[in-house]
Amino acid sequence: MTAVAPRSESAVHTSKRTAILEDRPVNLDGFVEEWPEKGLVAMESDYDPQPSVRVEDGRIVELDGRTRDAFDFMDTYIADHAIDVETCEAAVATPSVEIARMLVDPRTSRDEIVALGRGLTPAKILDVVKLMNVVEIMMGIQKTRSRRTPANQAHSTSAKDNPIQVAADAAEAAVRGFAELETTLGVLRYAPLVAIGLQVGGQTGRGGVLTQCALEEATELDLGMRGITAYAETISIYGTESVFVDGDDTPWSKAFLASAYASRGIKMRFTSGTGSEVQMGNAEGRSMLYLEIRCILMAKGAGVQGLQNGSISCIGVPGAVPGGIRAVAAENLVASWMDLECASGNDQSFSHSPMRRTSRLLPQMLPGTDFVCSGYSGVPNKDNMFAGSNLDTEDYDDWNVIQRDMQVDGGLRHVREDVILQVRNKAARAMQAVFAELDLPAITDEEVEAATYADSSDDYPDRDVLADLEGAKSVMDRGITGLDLVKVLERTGFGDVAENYLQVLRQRVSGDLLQTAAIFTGDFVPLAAINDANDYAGPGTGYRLSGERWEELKKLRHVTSAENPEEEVV
Amino acid sequence: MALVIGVDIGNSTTEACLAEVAQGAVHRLASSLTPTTGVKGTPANTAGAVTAVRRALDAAGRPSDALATVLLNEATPVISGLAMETITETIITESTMIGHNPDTPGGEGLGVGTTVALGEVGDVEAGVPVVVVVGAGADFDDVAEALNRAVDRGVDVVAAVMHGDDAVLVVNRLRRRVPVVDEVAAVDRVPLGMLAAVEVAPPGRTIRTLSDSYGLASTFDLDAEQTRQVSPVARALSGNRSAVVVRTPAGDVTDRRIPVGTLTLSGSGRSLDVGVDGGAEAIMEAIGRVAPLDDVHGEAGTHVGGMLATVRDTMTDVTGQPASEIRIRDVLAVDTLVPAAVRGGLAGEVSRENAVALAAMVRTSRSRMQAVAGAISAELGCETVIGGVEGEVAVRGALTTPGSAVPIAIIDMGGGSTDAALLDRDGSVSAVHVAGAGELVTKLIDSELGLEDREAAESVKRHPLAKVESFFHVRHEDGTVQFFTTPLPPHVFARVVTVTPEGLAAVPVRSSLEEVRRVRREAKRRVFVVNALRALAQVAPQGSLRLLGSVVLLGGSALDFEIPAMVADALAPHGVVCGIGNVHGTEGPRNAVAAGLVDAHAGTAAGPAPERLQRQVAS
Amino acid sequence: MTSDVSELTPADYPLSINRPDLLRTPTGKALGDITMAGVVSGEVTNEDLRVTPDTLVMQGQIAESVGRRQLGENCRRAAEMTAIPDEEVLAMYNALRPNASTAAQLEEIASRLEGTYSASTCAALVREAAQVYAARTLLAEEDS
Amino acid sequence: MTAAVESVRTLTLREVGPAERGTRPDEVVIALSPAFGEPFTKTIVDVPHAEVIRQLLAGIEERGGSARIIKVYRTADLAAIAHFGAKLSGSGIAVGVLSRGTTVLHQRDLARLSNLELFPQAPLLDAEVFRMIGANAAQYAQGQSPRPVPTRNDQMARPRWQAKAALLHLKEFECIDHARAAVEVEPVITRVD
Repeated sequence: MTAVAPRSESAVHTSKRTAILEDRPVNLDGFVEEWPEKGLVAMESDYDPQPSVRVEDGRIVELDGRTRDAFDFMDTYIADHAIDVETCEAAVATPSVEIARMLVDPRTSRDEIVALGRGLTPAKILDVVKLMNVVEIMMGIQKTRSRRTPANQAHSTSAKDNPIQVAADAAEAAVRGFAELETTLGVLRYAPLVAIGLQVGGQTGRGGVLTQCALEEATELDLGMRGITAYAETISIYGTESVFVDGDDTPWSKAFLASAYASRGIKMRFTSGTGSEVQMGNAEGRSMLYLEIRCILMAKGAGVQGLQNGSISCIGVPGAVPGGIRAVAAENLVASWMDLECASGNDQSFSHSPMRRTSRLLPQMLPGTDFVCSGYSGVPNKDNMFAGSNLDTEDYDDWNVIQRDMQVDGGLRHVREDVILQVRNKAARAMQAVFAELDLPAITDEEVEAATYADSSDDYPDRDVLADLEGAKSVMDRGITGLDLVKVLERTGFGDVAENYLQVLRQRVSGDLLQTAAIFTGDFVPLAAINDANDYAGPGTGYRLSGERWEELKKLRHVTSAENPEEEVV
Repeated sequence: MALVIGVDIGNSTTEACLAEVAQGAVHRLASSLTPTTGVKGTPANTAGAVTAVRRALDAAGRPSDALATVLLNEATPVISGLAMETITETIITESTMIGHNPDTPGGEGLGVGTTVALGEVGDVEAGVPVVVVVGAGADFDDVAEALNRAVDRGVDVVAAVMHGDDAVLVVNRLRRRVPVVDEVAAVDRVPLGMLAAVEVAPPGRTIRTLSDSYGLASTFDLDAEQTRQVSPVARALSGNRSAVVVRTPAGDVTDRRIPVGTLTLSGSGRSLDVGVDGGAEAIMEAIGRVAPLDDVHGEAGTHVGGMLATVRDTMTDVTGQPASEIRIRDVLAVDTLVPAAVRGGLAGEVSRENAVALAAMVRTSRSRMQAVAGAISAELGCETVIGGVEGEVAVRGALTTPGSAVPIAIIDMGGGSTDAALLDRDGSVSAVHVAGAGELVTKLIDSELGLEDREAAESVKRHPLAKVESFFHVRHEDGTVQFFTTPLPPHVFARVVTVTPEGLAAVPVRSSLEEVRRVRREAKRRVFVVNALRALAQVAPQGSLRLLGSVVLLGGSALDFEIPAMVADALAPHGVVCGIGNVHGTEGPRNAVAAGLVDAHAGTAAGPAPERLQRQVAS
Repeated sequence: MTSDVSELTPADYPLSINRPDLLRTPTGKALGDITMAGVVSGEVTNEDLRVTPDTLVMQGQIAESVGRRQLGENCRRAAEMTAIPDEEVLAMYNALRPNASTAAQLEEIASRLEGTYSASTCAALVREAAQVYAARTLLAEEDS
Repeated sequence: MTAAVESVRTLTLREVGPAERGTRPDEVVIALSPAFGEPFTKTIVDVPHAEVIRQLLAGIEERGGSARIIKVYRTADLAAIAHFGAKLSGSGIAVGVLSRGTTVLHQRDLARLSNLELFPQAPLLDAEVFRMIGANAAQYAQGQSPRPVPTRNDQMARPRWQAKAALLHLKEFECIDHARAAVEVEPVITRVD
């Protein structure tokens, strides 16, 4: 409530123009002055350490001005796991400006700059990216992004935890082009039913979409091991030892968890972002970006294939300081440069101003990242249980137009209404069949009808929450797995959905989705930074929006036909 | 040797009993339990039945193609409907009184004076007794200061009525303490310039003057006729800790009965009309007079009419039988109280109004079990046989309870209906279904406690209560104290909780544990105990419970922590031995029908095979 | 069964398409055996839908062949962990949280990893953690 | 019921001695953070600290409770402040308040990071909410079980307030004085007309 109240009026009489400006949504956003001594500064701080590295007996004994006896556990982990001992002294000795130019210069290959990056310390990396303006940072992202083809991720959640809504919106998101779908809950006990909704809906919309349910570790891992979800993402890491410990973890516990996921064949990435440490009051006087670079190197050292970063839930902090959004772009660049899959934020309510929301998005959307949003709200923001995203369903058409205007691939496409209604209806019917077969509380025809045409959770009949929660518990108690769901779908006439789901489960055996930035094409070909490695080398190279895909993106809701200007292109 | 499985499709659960049968010998292998799919006795049951069969086969490690025969009960569709109608309401006209109970009124005693707004108090002449009316938004410090100033000037401030929750704060700041009633939401509708009385009792006490007709008479100087007129006001205020009465020319408070429609009961060749607002006792008495019931209709255009029509429509949908052929065979009416906002109240006054809850039950003659049997045969690829009416088969199953003997009666307490059956010495079986069971109990608990939360009401019904007295101990409803070594979760701190297998769950009420417990036990008594007696009386020889001998309790509610004891206590005076079934000495009160089907098929159970006994009391 | 495979290269990826011959399920089925018919008949079980240690080692080799040393190491630790039951994996993770275990408790986990599960890489990670936790006072109080 | 505060009140916290364990079984301790009242005078949304204290005390008084106020200097961590207060409270109940307004209801037997009721979004706390928090604290102290104060939520609080909250948090940290023990204070609320 208070957040939308206008600012207190000043006693001074103001002009009409000032009154108009005062009322602009951007003035509901908060802005603060920097305070570098305390780390309330984006990336340019006199209090960040100077780069240095020294190796003795095959071991790093000095890192960014600290000797080993003064290392905190982040220093130790990074020195022992992230940095290449053989190359680091030479790498750190390379002038920063030269490295920055290599990042931008198309004639330096990705392999070359990534190899050099393996020997750099956090302070050195910061020293390099500080030299780059936002356009150069975008150049760097364009080249260092690990996967050649950019992609996108959606949130599919429900304010009422309605599994039918989650299924229908997941189906729509999948058919619109998202490669990954993520959900979470209001009432945690609903998780099994909502996770089933996400998976069934996703595989109805487009075979091969990967799904995730953000929960506490034990349940999240359990749903993954049963094959009800396909990957995991909300494994948080932090840039200072004290904040890491406050989060009840260490680099070693998180590294162990990373291996645990891989051992079950489940794709996983860590999450971090600028601003979290200063938000918790323990930035130890370092800039937000310096601390985020430590997170990125910790993730790399743990051997996790990727990282979700770009401030994420702390976006209000870098968003309020000078140069903050440049720093957010820079953290995505560093994650990419360190050869990690980068799911690049744009996933939390960021600004009251539509113009500012768009400008915050462009540094990721224009160069393309592995997942431009992590994620884009595939439901109206009021249904978004991750507390709202920078983009939601109301922005679908704007996004499609920006892709077409700029000839940039943001991972989505315009889909005709009849196709959307068809997949939403089918997803809801598939859920109806699954619930009936598993003795879960019935889904009525009225609910299927509502799911077909709905926008938000308000448009659905209320479920019997008590009965649903008992059903959710029975799913866990009975040990229902992804394979059981495949059988049910096959038996109830949803053979194509069953086949898609089985293909996703089958990938567990190959481990192909464990490689960096792996996603599935519609034909179930794993696409990772190996068989689809980014080969950008300047104009005319790398991923280009052309051919069939470009024809697809030319389509919008309303385009006047050139052949017959009295009609629109369908 | 043949592998057979008995499947019992009940209102809420489908049970199966898998056994090998050879020359009359039965070797039971496994049993299973799953929720019933669809309305009992309709083709939608197939899915649940197949699931139950598969689970039992899985449990026994047998392949489905080894199965020779599926035995199905003749499940008569029973649908129950529930409705609750408020039949009294309290109405206040012209804001003569404010009878709500704020948590924290201020001061003590009685003040009588003329109502005046806070803003006007400065203009009042010295010596005039006034009741100050304080609107929304006033700060307690400012109010107290204004009142103190008035008193200093000689104004006789005798009481106050306030919008905010500030009474104690204001009184604490007054140099002369007076009674103050607060949290009066519509304080702006209190008439000004009228004679008013404000009374606040000491903590833990109730008001004495305004809740007494003669007290009101002396306060407002009323004559005998006027005194008679204000007696409803006095009655409405009794039991409150605080009250305000304003004397207005036409003010009144009434208590009226709401006509909510009549029930037309037909049976025994007669037809009787009974008004629902007459209460449960009148309804049940009328039902007794026309028993056995042939049908019941509700007055068109009333809520009761609507409810009975819905029950009939549902039955038409599931059986395909025209609505005109569907008969309501039983009704259970229960008196209850529901909290309702008082019409015309100024402070969101709540009064506990009388209401009647109704459960109705429908049966059809036309079962569609043949269709279920066909679908099961197709799904499992084996023979399916429909055998026996469930009441009869249940008795057979119950008879396997160690220590039981003929004659034996059963009571099966389910979700929608309560069933009773009797196996007599001559081998004849009588069975009856009556309306009202677990669902109605949940509804009564929900409305009487004002929970508006079915999950919480279910929990209250199913689990014993406790009060969390500290983070390290709870006091159970039986008075025992349990200690914990790790602190209990904060959301149950100081609350009345249910003790569930998953831990403690807070009951969202402010009532005491005793009150919650009383409501729970009363609800169970009014439904289960009443129905057990009612149903048994219908199957008992000459309607006499004394001739029953022993009664075995079956079904999910027989697993309840207190219902069996409540039923047993009610039956004890009739010399009836009552206990919880233990089918085959292993299954507890579950699986009686499924096991009974197998035994009947093998021809080993006591008494002749079911085909030969067909005496249905209520058909 | 596939341990004698020569070093894999990026050209082998994706294994599911380019080298299905190398892939087996934990029960020894080929990838091609995971079909809808197999699922319906009950031949394919949940056990078949898990990754084997051999496959994890192969994916690790591919990662290392494109310079992702740490991802390769993670795959090796994961290969060792396939043998550990789910509950125990979670218990070990919880024991590695800050101030959750004493030095002796961590050493016990390391020994168990090494002895019971032949998980030497995982054991090394736990021992390394124990050393750092001691230096940074992140071990649990000794007596409890 | 926004206590239409037309007149402005100021708050002075007068030190009365070291913070000690209370004996009244129904008392509530209000534990304040290092910067509360001095140097800061209002919450993140400009609710005067005088009003925060006045409404908390009014809520406690309305429910017939008694209160003591202590000020903590050695930590600016809300959970630690409130838990410290709870341990000194005769009833075991304390209200912890940060200078930016974030508030928690705590009980001494709870784990430090647990709580009875938490109000994490300081921008959504106004005078009315502080009154209700005080009333609930008094009821907990008397062994009653009040309905939890309804929590509010606002997605767009992040863009407007997240950074200012961080800044205030840092400022509060600046006021930590490890050498200074907690003290009991008496609020002197003066009306400035």
